[in-house]
Amino acid sequence: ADLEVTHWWTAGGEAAAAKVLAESFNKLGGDKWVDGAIAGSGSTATPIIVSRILGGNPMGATQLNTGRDAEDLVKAGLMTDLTEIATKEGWADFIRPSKLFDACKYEGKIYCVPVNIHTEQWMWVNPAAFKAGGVSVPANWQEFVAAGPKLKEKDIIPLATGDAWQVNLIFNDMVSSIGGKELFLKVYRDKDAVAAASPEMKAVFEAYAQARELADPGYVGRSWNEATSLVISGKASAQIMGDWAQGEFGVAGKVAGTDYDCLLGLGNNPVLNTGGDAFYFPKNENPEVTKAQLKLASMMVSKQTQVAFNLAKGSLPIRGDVDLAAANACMKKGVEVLNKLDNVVPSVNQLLSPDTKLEVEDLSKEFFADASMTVEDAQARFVSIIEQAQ
Amino acid sequence: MSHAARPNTLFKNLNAKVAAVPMIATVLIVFIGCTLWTVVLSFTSSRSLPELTFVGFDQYTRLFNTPRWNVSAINLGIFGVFTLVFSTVIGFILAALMDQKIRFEGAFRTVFLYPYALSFIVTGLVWQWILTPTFGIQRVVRDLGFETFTFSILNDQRFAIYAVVIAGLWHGTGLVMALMLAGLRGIDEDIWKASRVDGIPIWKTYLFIVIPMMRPVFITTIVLVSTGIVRVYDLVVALTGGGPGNASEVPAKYVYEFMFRRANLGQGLAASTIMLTTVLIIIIPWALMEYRGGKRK
Amino acid sequence: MTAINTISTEPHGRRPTRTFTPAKIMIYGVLAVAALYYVLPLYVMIVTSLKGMPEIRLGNIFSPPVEITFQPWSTAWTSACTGLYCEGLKVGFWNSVQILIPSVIISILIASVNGYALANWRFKGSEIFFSVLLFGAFIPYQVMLYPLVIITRELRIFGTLTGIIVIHTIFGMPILTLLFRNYFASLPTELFKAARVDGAGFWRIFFQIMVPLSAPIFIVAVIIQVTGIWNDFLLGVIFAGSKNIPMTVQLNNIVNSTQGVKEYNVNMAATILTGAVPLLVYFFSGKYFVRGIAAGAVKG
Amino acid sequence: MVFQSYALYPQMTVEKNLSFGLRVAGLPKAQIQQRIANAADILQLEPLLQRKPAALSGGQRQRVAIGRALVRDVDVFLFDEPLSNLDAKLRSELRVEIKRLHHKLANTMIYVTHDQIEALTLADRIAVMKGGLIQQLDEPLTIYNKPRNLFVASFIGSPAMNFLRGKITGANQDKAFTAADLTVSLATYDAQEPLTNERDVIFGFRPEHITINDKPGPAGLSCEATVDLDEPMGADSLVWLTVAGKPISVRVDSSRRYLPGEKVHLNFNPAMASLFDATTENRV
Amino acid sequence: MVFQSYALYPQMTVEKNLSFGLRVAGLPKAQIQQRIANAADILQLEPLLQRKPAALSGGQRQRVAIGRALVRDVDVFLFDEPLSNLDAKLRSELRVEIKRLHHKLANTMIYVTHDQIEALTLADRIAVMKGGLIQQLDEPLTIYNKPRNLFVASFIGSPAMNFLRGKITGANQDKAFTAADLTVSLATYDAQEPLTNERDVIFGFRPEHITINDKPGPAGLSCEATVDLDEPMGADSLVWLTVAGKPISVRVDSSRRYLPGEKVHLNFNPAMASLFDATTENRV
Ligand SMILES: Nc1ncnc2c1ncn2[C@@H]1O[C@H](COP(=O)(O)OP(=O)(O)OP(=O)(O)O)[C@@H](O)[C@H]1O
Ligand SMILES: Nc1ncnc2c1ncn2[C@@H]1O[C@H](COP(=O)(O)OP(=O)(O)OP(=O)(O)O)[C@@H](O)[C@H]1O
Ligand SMILES: [Mg+2]
Ligand SMILES: [Mg+2]
Repeated sequence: ADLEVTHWWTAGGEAAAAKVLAESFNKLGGDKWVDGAIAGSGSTATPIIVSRILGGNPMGATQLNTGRDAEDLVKAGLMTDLTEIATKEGWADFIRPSKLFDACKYEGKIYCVPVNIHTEQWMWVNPAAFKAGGVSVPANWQEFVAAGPKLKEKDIIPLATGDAWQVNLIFNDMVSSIGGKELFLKVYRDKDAVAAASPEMKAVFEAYAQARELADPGYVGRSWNEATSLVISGKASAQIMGDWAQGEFGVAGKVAGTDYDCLLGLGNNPVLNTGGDAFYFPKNENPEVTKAQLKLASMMVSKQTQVAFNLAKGSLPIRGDVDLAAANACMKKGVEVLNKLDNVVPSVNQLLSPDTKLEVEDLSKEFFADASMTVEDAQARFVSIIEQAQ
Repeated sequence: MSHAARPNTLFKNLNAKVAAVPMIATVLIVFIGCTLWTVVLSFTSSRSLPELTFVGFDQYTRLFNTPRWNVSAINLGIFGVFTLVFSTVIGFILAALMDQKIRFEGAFRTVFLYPYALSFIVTGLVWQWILTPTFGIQRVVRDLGFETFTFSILNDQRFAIYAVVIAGLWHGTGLVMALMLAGLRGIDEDIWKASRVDGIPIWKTYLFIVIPMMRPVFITTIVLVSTGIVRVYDLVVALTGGGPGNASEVPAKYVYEFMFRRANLGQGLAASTIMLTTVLIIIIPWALMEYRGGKRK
Repeated sequence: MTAINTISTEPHGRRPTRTFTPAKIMIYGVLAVAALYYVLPLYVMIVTSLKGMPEIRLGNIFSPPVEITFQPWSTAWTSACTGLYCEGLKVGFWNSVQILIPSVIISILIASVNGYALANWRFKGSEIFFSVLLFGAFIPYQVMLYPLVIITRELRIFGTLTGIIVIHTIFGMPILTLLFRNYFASLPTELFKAARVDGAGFWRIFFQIMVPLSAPIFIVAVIIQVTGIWNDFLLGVIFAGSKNIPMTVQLNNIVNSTQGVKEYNVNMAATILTGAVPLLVYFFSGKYFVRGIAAGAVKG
Repeated sequence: MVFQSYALYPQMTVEKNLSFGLRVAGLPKAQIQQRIANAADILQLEPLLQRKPAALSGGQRQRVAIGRALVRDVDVFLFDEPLSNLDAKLRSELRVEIKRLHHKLANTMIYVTHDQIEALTLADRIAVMKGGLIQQLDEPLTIYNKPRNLFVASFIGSPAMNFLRGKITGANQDKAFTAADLTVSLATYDAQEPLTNERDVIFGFRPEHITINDKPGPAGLSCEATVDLDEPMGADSLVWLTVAGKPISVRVDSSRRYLPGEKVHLNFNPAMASLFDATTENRV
Repeated sequence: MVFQSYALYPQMTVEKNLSFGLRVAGLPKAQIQQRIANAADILQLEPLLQRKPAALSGGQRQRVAIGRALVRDVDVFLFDEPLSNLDAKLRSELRVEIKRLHHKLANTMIYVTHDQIEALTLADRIAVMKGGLIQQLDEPLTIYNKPRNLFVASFIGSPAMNFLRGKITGANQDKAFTAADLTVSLATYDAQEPLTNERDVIFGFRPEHITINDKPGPAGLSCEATVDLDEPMGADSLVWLTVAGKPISVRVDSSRRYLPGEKVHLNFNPAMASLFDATTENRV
């Protein structure tokens, strides 16, 4: 049967990764991957995907952020139950970290397939740009801030970023990297208002305020891969972005460690979250489609697919048992942290409801855009968001 | 009209009633039904899916305590006032100029009207290109040698909403011009002659005689423009995406986002209800005016 | 009949003269400046779409192309990528046509019958329905979206061609009905009465007497619907279903799926191509639009 | 039924306009043809059959509208102010045509009009209506000469009837109408009820029922008056004078002009006058 | 200048309408007041000053329009069909008022109208225009009685002048007009040029210049005719007859009714008739 798959992977590296999935699926024979890419980002695509599922015209499979995005849909019984195949193939045994897999569970049943691990706490830097600015490549956030003015003098954008979720990503990264793992968990997992009001959190906001100074005004309306290409071309020196940025570096033929480098946890606290992309399979009336869905699900977690896909996407595989010989320097750094598990935290998507998550995003992007907003004001609002979070 | 039906027979005007079934269904199911549904569920804690857990005015309390909503509402006000004032004024001036027996009237009319044919998405994209500082007007002027020239309203959260106004005016003023032109052409030419004979300067004639006479046209225009203002969405999405920060957010976007993306239907519907109420507040005075107007005719 | 179209679209009085007085020069000056503001974006779109990428990076957006290339146009039409497919806009174009034609015809048909019933065959409650319908003209789409998803789901037309046609018909109904009602009401009532005396019924009067007299308002309705439906993004993306993705959605996909660098020229070409249909409609029938607006909107 | 605004279907030719009702009724083609030919013949529409209404003059349009009623072969015609939208010249022409048609068809026609000339010239009987009530239903000349009440009197006739408000005075057979310094004997007036003394009445007389003389006429039927204005209307003139402090108009032959301020004498003809009760406004 | 469509400013009260031009001209308040009071007095507008035009009747509106011209204290008034949009009754009333106003102000008024009754009653001199050319400029009665050409003759007068096409026949002093079996002596006709024999002419005579008798009149001035129709118009009737195969109308007193088909005799009065050359259409 034709299996329509919706996702928002339209940037270069992402599209290449999607192609891997499509081709592998088509190769299995019998069924066909019908690509339903929706350009923009999750914010454009999610409403369309959700409304289609609600509207009773579900696609065969769809990308959704693991976490609570899909929870209500699962609750309403709109998603295919994958428990059977998951048990049969023993997914629980090889998917790591297990928290990632937990996100797919609802009342003990499995409803989604995680396809990769995305880690977000990265600062991508272009050494050549720092050299051109007459400063050494920074080792951590503080050094980077110090280098800012010199870079600006040379007309190099210190920090390339884009609107909305991209600046929010910077903020959340800072909570774990500047504030540390403890703070991150207290605030986001425990919804601890006291922690949110703490001096540590204030430091996070202060760092975030510094980031605001280091970005160029052109960030408005810029997409993340445009920002990445600014770093690639040396027009900007750094970008704080998830590991998917590596896909772009890869497409541009750049080599990690030489052409570009990465600061895990902004060089401060090497904490990684384990978010990622996951696929859901909305319930379908056609049994052929259901069969195809299960086939796709099983294929997605297979070793072969995992390697090829994650290399293209720049993310980490969900299996601990795959060979990562082909992985680059930065990926290896990530795998190291992941293997230790100490410094792994759940992703914000898993901890916060979409509502709270986007409240935080609203605050962080407003703060980023409005230089006159003080750290105190922002923190006060942050506290009230955390207080009301559910 | 004297052929109003006797009300008591169901089968009188049967054909008319049958023909009006689609309209009646639309009205009852879509407009009334959906509105009621919206209002009722705005008092619940519905998340992704509608559920009937009533929480009183909680959603409204939260709504009015959300900075983003307040910014959206203020933005809608700013956008609304500026769009209304400028599109009416500019539209009228253009129409008045076009009415001066000029040559190339058709060409000018086409030029002023064509943006209306383009979608807000296209409008937003084009103006984004033009207003982007790294690329558009600012860069062009700087390249001309004015190194310090700054025109970056798109990236300044104080002015981003005015970028939306500029693009919106570009899109919609042509229609206003067309309406005004039609209105001007409907004015008895003798009025012009009379005011000439009275020795009244042209601008005074416009101000004190023609504009008051065009009241119905102005009302139509204002109503039309207002409907567009309340539902402004695509333009913001394409032009600023609501940014920088939340600086150019608008209510329609708030509603849409809460319904489908934040999985907080209750909150989205509370915002919808407020929007619907606003619309009613706009319409009712107009409807009353029209009613009286109808009697006067 | 003289009662129809009493508002002329011609200016009053004598034809324009060739003499240029200072006042005339000022009028033309102001109009020219205004026109500049209006054409500028179109100009930017066109010149950019004709430039190659290197030239775009070097020059400014207002400079004319040094070397004209039509590559971006053909790319946009046939091979621009969205996701895995690189088929350009043409698929979306045909989808849009497929949505457009039945939607325009059905929505206008229904709205004109509504307008006719409301203007000439008022029945008990018809005015109330009309008032509510008008209120519907003001309701932001976003507000109705969720319930409409549910309604179309229950009708089992969600995500189908039928679904999107129904949705366009519903959203087009208020304003079109208003236009038609006002127009039919402005026709002399005696005409209707005469046809009644001649023994004609509801449909015969409509098709044989009213419709042939209503060319101006039908033209306006077609213009409004063609541009409105063609330009629609939100409804198309949600209700049309993946097989019927309209052109605007594809445009958005192309513009927003950047592969490496943003191909501004392709984006602009795609934008112009997408806007071409409504633009052509306006260029060729703008005059009727103004005239029809006068007949349907201003008078009412 | 024929409408004031013709109500022709603008998109159809004259022929189509005429045949529409018949086609709706499903008459056989041949019969339709024959009826149209007949109507076209009566109304001289043959040369116009293929034209559209827009290409017709007002009078031709109204003829087509009449034709549309004609082909339907009805017993009663209803004309609703059919000539109001025509200019004076056409109006008088078409009026004659309608009268001819009436004579030829000899069927009932109900003709609504605001124009009293039309009413007077066309009607066998006129019903004057006011506020939905018939004021008088009579033959035209009766309505003109013996209006039953003040409304009918003032409505019919152009230039309008003159009215003077006054009292009835005088002995038994010698009743007279008195207003200020004017006294007119009512000896020849054909009263419908006894003329009681001191009764408040309105004395009405049409402009053509007074003559102007240079010398005083018989006592009790004549008075002096001052010329106010002289309106020559071609065949005759309307002279406005002041009598008993009120302006009245008199229709005279236009061969003699009167100057404002000139003193003249008026002769009344009470036999042609009307007398109305001042309170009920009915004829006495 | 006073316009056919009144051209009042609809959103202003009558007072504002009157004063707007003066205020723009910057006249002192007191003077504006005084002029308005004056105009309002002349036109009896006082009770209406605070109303808006929409709340006025047609005649009142036109009075305000006249008032607007009046307050400007001009030497020449230009009226452009001021009464065309009014109904017959109002028209005749306002006509008289304008005439009074003219007498009172005694300044020049140029009055454009399509209505010949207005022209005849109001004018000191009438210019009849056609296609932008003046056809005749004369006093009203001259225009009426001695129209200079066929256009003027047919344009002025209602019911219209009758025309018969024929030839001039007869000996020197005994010229006559002949058409079919009709011969009318032209002995008393005041010709402006020699009447040559066999010349094609059009003989025009007004309906009121013919009398109907039951017996034949003097030879050469009388003929037999058949009654076609009788249109009673109140004071008088218009009788349509057929003479020399052509329909003509005759105005008679309405006291006698004529039946269609009745044979009567007509008496002509050539002194009041007009004769036009059939080709140049000018009066001979
Ligand atoms: N019996 C009635 N009951 C209620 N309304 C009525 C009645 N008769 C007439 N009307 C109303 O009065 C108004 C005028 O009616 P109509 O047009 O019949 O008047 P008319 O005498 O023909 O006027 P005109 O002389 O201008 O033609 C209309 O609006 C009509 O609806
Ligand atoms: N001298 C002229 N040159 C060119 N066009 C003219 C001239 N005079 C008049 N016209 C045109 O002729 C048309 C009719 O003119 P106008 O309104 O003055 O006619 P009118 O005699 O007043 O008609 P009506 O009797 O209907 O009032 C107008 O469109 C006007 O522009
Ligand atoms: Mg009527
Ligand atoms: Mg004129």
